[in-house]
Amino acid sequence: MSMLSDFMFISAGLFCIGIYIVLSKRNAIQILIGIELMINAAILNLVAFGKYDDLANSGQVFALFAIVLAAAAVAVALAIILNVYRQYKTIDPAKVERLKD
Amino acid sequence: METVLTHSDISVIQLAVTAVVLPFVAFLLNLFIVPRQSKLSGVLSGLAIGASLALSVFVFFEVWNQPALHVQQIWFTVGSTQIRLGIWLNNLSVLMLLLVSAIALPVHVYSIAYMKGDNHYTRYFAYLSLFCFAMLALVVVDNLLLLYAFWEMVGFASYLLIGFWFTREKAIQANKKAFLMNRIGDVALLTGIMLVYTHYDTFDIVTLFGDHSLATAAATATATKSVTIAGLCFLAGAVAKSAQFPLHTWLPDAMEGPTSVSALIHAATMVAAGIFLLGRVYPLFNTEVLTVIAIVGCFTAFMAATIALTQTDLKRILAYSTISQLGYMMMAMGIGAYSSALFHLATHAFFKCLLFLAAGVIIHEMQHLKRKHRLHIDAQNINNMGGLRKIMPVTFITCCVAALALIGFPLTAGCLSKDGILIQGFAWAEGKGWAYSIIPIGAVLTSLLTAFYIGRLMFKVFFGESGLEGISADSEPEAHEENPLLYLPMILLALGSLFPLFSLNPLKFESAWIVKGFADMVNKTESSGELVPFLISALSVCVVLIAYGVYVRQKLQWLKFKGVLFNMSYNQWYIDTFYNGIIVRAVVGLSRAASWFDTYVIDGIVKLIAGTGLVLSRISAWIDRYIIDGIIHSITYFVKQAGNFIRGFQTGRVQGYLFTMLIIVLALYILKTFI
Amino acid sequence: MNFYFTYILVALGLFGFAAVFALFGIYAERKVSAFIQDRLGPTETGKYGSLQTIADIIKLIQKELIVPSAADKILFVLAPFIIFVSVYMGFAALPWAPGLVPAKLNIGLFYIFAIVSVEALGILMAGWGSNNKYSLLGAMRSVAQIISYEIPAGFAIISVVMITQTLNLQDIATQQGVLSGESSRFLGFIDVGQAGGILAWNIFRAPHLIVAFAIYFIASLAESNRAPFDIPEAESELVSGFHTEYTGLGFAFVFLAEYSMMFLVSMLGVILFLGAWNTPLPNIGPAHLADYTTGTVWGIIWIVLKSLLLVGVQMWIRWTLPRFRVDQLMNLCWKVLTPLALLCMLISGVWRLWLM
Amino acid sequence: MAKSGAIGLKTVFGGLFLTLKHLFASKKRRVMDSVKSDNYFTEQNRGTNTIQYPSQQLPVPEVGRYQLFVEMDDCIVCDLCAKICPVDCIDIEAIKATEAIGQTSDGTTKRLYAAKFDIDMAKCMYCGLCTVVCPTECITMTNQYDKSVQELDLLTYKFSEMDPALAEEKRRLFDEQQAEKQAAKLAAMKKKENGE
Amino acid sequence: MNINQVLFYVMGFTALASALIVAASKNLVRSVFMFFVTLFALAGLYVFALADFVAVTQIVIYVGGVLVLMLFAFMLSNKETLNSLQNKTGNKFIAINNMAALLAAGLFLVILVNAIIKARPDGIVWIQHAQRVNPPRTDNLGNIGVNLMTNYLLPFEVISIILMMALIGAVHLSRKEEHKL
Repeated sequence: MSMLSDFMFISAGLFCIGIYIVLSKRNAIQILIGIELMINAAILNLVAFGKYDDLANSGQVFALFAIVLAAAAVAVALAIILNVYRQYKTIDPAKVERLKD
Repeated sequence: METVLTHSDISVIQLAVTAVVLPFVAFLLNLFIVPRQSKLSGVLSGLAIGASLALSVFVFFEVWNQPALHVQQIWFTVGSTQIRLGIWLNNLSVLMLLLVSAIALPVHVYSIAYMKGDNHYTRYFAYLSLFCFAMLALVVVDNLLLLYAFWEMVGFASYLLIGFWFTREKAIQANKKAFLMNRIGDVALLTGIMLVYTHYDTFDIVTLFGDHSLATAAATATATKSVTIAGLCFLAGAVAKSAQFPLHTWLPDAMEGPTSVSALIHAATMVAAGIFLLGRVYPLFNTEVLTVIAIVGCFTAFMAATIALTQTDLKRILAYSTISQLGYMMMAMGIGAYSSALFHLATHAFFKCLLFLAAGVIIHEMQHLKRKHRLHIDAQNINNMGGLRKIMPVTFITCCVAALALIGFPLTAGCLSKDGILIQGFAWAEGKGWAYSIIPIGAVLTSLLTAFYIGRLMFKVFFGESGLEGISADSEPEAHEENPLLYLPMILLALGSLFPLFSLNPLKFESAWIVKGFADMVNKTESSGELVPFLISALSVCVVLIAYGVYVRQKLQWLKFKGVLFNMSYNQWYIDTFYNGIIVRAVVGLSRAASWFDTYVIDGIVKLIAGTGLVLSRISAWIDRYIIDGIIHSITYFVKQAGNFIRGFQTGRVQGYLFTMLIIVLALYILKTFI
Repeated sequence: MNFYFTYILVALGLFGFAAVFALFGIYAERKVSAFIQDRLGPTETGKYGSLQTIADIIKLIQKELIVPSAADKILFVLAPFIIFVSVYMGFAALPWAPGLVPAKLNIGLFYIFAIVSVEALGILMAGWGSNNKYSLLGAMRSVAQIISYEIPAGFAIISVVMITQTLNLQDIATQQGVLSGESSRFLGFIDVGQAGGILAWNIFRAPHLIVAFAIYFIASLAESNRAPFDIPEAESELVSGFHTEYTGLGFAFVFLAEYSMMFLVSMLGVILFLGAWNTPLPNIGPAHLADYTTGTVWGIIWIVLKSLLLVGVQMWIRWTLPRFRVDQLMNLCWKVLTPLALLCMLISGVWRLWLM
Repeated sequence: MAKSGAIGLKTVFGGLFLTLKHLFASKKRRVMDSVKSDNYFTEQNRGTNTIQYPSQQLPVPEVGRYQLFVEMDDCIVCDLCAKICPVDCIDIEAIKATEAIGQTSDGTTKRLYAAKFDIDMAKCMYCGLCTVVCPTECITMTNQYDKSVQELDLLTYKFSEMDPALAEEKRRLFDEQQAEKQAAKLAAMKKKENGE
Repeated sequence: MNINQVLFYVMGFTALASALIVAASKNLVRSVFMFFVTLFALAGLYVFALADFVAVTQIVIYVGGVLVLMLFAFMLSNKETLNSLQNKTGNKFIAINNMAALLAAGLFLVILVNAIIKARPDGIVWIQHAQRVNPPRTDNLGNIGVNLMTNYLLPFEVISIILMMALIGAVHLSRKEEHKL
């Protein structure tokens, strides 16, 4: 029995949880976690399909790329969050309204 | 000139090279490794020069009166021209090698004591070693270019050493002056080298001036104009380095350096480099040039001697004496007394070096007195001295030997060399017309003047009463001349100033081995040869006695210390004044004119262009501000209004956007699936 | 299902080893420190005080587990176990002798490197969970330090991997001795594939690996928070860093983790650089010293001996060098070790391409 | 940078070898030598320095100034030591005797009983003033320094051998004698008054 | 149902459950640590997809890097949440103001599941082919390396540049200097 569809169900669940976190949370770091969950769901799919690509390993290779990109994105996002916090003393994206001092 | 060299010859050359390089090693060590003010540096340099001396002695005995040794290798190639460099050891080279190291060693030893406690002890010895290296290298290289390089290096080391106490304004001025004066000569020398190169197509000294050389043939046969000019250029180089008229004024000022430096460089070795140069390129000179050399030498000798008569600064007197003696050598070169010139060079090195070292000790003593009694006097002024023979017997005796040698008193080395020059001078002038005999007569006069000024020096310093009021020197109870490192070199040099080192026969200069070592350019003479020395010696003694009468006995008051002649002598023939007044002022005036031109003419043009540019830019600014900006502002106004209108649609909430997007995706999917 | 039983036995064995090592490690550390400071150390409990640690452990087990009232209880309680487990799991991939490795992993080296980095998370949990500013500061410092020093350590490891061409620790170990069957060259020139011995060790296979080893060793000191990199638990500033609030078993686990970490990094260093379980004795002509001293038992003996030697050096350094300041620590990492390690990596590439 | 690195390496290895030297020097144990010994200080630079106290002890000079001791036979209960004591650690209660009760070893006559002579060594600061003022030199400092006790009270040393009953007896005797004297005095006064 | 499958479902369940706790938890630090569990479980799932290298990379980068970074950022910035940690309110997973989000996410899940069921991924031709021709291998590490340096060289290089840009950007942004927004 193949577990490919099981992988995909898990991935779908994670993705929707990620969407829920992104939509509902009022905290930039939690939103970031939601995004990361979504990215991970995608990576899971990549890896699951990549199992059957033995020659080019495209699934795994792009999973690696995605992980690296996610890490880079997190670094930049956290830097932005820190900066925003320094300016506005809050990390609730809804409260960051003023564009200029 | 490729000669087959035996194995021992190669080792001799290697030893010679080692002798040259050793001081350089000492220089590098002192410069980079030895800590400041380390006692080690003096010992290091002394050991290096000592080793050089030992090697030089060996090399000397291997080469002297043997066929010259010569090795070469290719230095670089330009086009098809190969420049070779190498070592040429002939009689002249090894004599200079020996002389330089032999003089340098006592000076090093003396310096170890003399410079003790100086803040820049290591630097001093580094410079000294650098000088020794350059000087030794200068005498052995076989290539004019390299010779020029070391010539410059010698000058540079001299510059460093004159300005050694660089905190003294006068020392800075003096070393600048020396450097600039030397530069004039160096430029001339370089020109000479270039002329020689264009004429003979080689820099190789051996090819040019060795046996069967190009220049020998050229000078005798076809004396072209360029060769004459090249000879004059070489002469000018030698004149600058050996402080001959008219480029002599740097040497008295150079006395601002440490006295040991004066002894080594400005009395014995570096100034002799000019004479050496003449000796090296001797075959180049034709009769005209030789005559010029003789005239310059004779005049310098006479002029310097007259100046020395009235100076009061101890070191300055000696400096002028040096100039005078160098003039002697120059003159000897000019009259063809090649061997005698070199002989005098050697003997003079010993006794003049000794005189300077003695002066150093005396000045030391005077400074000691000055400090002890808190006086504000010039420690170098001979008027302040007197009676020092009792407290400084060793200095006195050695000084006497040196002074007698300088006068040319029989039984001293100076007697031999000086008489040689005089005798050959008379021989040379014989049968050439009365005008030529001015030169030997001038030489004799100079010799008498020499006797007078050195007598004055000796009497003022060592005899009579102290020039300082209320202080009798002999009441000083403490021990003087305490440091053997100070007077040991002096004793050695004093022994070197006596005749046995040079000749076993104290009366006949031809028997001196240096004279025998060089083939003379003048025919041997016998006429009046025996008479002249005795005559001059006798006259000299008379002159010394007069000096004794004047300065010790205080008789003969009719000798005026005023008047035109005195002033002329005292102010050094107004040569410095002349230089400052005419040449310096002319240069300053020229630069003022150039400055005026720059300020008013060139700047004016520039400002005019700038003003035009300014006006143009004002116009374009107006266009920019009102026409172009106007267009842009009107565009932005419209954009702004449009933006204000659209702004209402954008909340800036990412979550809102995402939510909207999700709703749309859902709606689309539902529409697509179910409808 | 028998092999599951084997798994559990192996796991228990490793835990037992870690515990016993910590026991004697602590004793040895106390003795070493005492001797270095001209003292005697523990003398009373047991002969030469050898039972002192056991007494301490019994005392720790008896102690009450105090959880501060303001602490985040779950994190606080979990943290020591996560710290220990992350280190402990690292032991799974380490080879002990030819053919003797708990888990044959293709990417064993990478696995250890990854799993050990989980320790940082445990430390953060402990620091945050304690709700104590010293703990939090210590945890932040510690994690910053561990993450920073993972970079030079990683590069140093990669420069070895580039030479050995495998991430499998057992393969890396085999390559450095007589069992490799292929030629291995001392400093890239002399073939010592048959002779084996000390010259076939990675550290001598390429000269720059000596530098890499030094970098790895320094970074491993920092990763296990040992002096001179012990600013996370600087007693004079932070009481004792992230484990300030721990008592009893929690504290015991933190300590266990620290000593296990010491052994882990030392053993990893030995495997990567110092010939793993290979004997230092070479085959010299007819005397097949290397062949005589290779085998399962010999392997265990060698690797434990070498690792203990490195642990000894760690202790020696701890009791010699003073603690770094934070800026010096980061300077050393980013301005010295990282460029050097990068250089090593570069040389490794060149070495691999041109010299091997 | 390179220079500081070189210095760093040099000092690191210097330190490491220093500690290594000490590590391997640890076999040598410190010799239990008195302070008076010439190599007392050099001994401390060699090997381990720990003194395992109960089983090893440093020799203490005989004139050590540690524990206070009172030779009660020589004490005349003059109370000078208690008065001079800066920390009041000596507590003396004297009872006057009805007659001279004996002599000290230097011949002073004793006229007081010490009902209580307690020294609280927990308070004592070892200044030694009591030994200076004692007229009979009965209170001295000894070189006993190990005074570990289980309870604080045990640090109070009681030197008086007089049991409370005997003290009470002596007090009573003295009171009686005083009363007798008083009575005699009263009688004498009365007699005088009467006589006048 | 062999032990591998059991483990797989345990992992999958752990991942989903921990992700739900991450979503539900009010305590941010705990939710971050719970996220760590999710990531670990995901790494386990990767192993089941025969991608152990990706699994280990996941641990190194996410656990060792990203999570720690998040915690750092959180501890450096979030004073409000720090305060809310002290006075914990009830765990309101289903709150009125989150209903819309919950609804949207739920609907999306339904759609996704629907789509997956419809797509029948196990029946895709190339996957069945691959299963028949060359069954999946476990030791594909070397293959990945070779592929990275040949087939995917361009994306590999590009990603390294992007990574560097991101790092420089992050460093620039988080510098202490004052700079105008």
